[in-house]
Amino acid sequence: MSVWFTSLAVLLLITLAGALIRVWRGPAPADRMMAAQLAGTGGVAVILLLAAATKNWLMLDVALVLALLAAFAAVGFVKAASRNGVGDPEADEEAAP
Amino acid sequence: MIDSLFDLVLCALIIFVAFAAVSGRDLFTAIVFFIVYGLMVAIAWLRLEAIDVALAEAAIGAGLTGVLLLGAYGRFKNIDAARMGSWVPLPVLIVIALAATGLSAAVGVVLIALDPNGLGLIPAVNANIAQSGVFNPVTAVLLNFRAYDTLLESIVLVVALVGVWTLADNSAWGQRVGKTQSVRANGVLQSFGRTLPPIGLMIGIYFVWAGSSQPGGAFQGGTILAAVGLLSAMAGLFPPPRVNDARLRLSVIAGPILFLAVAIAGTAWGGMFVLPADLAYGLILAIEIVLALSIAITLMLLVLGPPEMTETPQ
Amino acid sequence: MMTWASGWLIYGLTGATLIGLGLFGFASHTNLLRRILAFNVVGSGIFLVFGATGFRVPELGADAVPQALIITGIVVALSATALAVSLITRHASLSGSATLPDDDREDR
Amino acid sequence: MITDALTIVLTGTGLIFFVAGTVGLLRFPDTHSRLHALTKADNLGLGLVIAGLMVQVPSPLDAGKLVLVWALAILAAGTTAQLVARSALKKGQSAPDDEGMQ
Repeated sequence: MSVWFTSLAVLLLITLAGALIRVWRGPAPADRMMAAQLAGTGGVAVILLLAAATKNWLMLDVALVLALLAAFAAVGFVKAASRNGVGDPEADEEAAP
Repeated sequence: MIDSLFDLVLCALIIFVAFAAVSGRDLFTAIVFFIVYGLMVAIAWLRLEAIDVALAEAAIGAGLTGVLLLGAYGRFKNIDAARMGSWVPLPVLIVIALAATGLSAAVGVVLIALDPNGLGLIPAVNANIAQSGVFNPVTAVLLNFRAYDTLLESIVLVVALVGVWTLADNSAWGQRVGKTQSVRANGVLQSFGRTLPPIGLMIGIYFVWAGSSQPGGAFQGGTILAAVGLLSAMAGLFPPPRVNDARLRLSVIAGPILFLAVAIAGTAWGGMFVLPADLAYGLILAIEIVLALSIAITLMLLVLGPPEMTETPQ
Repeated sequence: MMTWASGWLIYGLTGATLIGLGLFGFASHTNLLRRILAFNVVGSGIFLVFGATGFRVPELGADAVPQALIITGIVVALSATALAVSLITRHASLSGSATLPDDDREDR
Repeated sequence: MITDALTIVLTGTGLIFFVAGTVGLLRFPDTHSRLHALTKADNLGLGLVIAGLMVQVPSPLDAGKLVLVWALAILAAGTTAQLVARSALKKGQSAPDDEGMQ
């Protein structure tokens, strides 16, 4: 089973590399951000598979942290992209009908 | 075999992502790659069986540093393109590339020359772990064997915060830290900011508590608590504190002060930081809890930046 | 020759590469935010080299001393980064430039 | 034996969803359709991997952590997609997409 899990993790890493091509190419900032989000979810899956492959289940804690903070970059992104740098897209929609 | 393949693919990815982060076409792309980079490095730490480090890297690399850099990016929006900087001239670039390659090669040669069976300080830690009061060797090193480092680090955090605050404009002094966040009431962001903190709080406290026997501790837990506080602030759920709030300042220095007090009390047993084995567990736990709180608040304030409120939040 | 296949050396050499990449990035951009970012790459490269040396004998697990020092280092790196970012945004808001005066293209 | 077979099927299918999400991300023509494709695929992929591992973990605490990871990932994906899509929509109306800063 360990070999199966590690092989899956390798394939998943290669898939992530595909997502990173979209981060590189863009073109919109939103594209880059969403591709990074996919890389984040994939990274969580890689960690889960590593935990299963090594039977070191304490690694789940790291996956937990990454899942908890998965949306942080996106929140930072929409803040930076909003008009005043500290708003959110919805507040902007209200302010500029 | 398959393990080596995994290591090679992961390392190739790390190097590619790092390359993209330092030489990406524009600043935003570079920042996004840097966030992905933190994730990849966290996986590398797991492969080196350093779960404690992976936790810290995941919380800081994927959480706080990304928000910090994206926040700075947002403030650069009004700068015209001509003043956003560029590459240095090509001849200089070539010299730098050669120097950097040489440095990498030198470090690589040193690594290869290293005794492949070197044990480092593993025997020393194992021999003394029973006296440390905790079962997680990393926590034992952080809060007992090398407590000096940790104490100084907690002071570095306070000094960095003082540094950030001194950059405030005179007119903003006494105001709330950071900028006024404008968020639509009960919108997506605010709902998310309400849902996540209870879970994050639970996870952060779990890490602080678990740190004595398994990966976790004041830094890992404190960083997660900082991230949770930061999210609540960015979601406009509570107004950021004022810089001259006495309780805020007290909570920033409480951790270092308790730590220092315990260190000095150690002189009664024979020297700075000498923790008697039977009291060590209780002392370490007390330091961990207070320190985690101070670290959480300090890191949150560091990311929010100096006070620059222009209006009072409603 | 077995050492070439061992995990710690792969990660150590990756760390060495990251140090060089980060140094290159640090010196090759005039944009200050990009310099901070590159500096963080140097830092994590050093951490990786250090951490890898603590994992030379996998049967014994990872050395706790490098791990503890690296955790300290990661947190210090974040606080230094936060201070630098504050300095840069302040500089940018006062001067309208994301670079140091000597590097400003308009000044040349 | 049966649990191992179940794990292999579930985690393997999970990988296929990750691959599908990445292909969508690379092949779809515009920002919003890419967003649409990927938020579904990667969460299903992660969900299947987690389902496959649920039968492998030794303790209920670890199983709880797995469930929590999935719940957090779904929450994060939903929030991210909403916020980024709105932000991109706004950008699309007011300015060209590719406004790189350097």
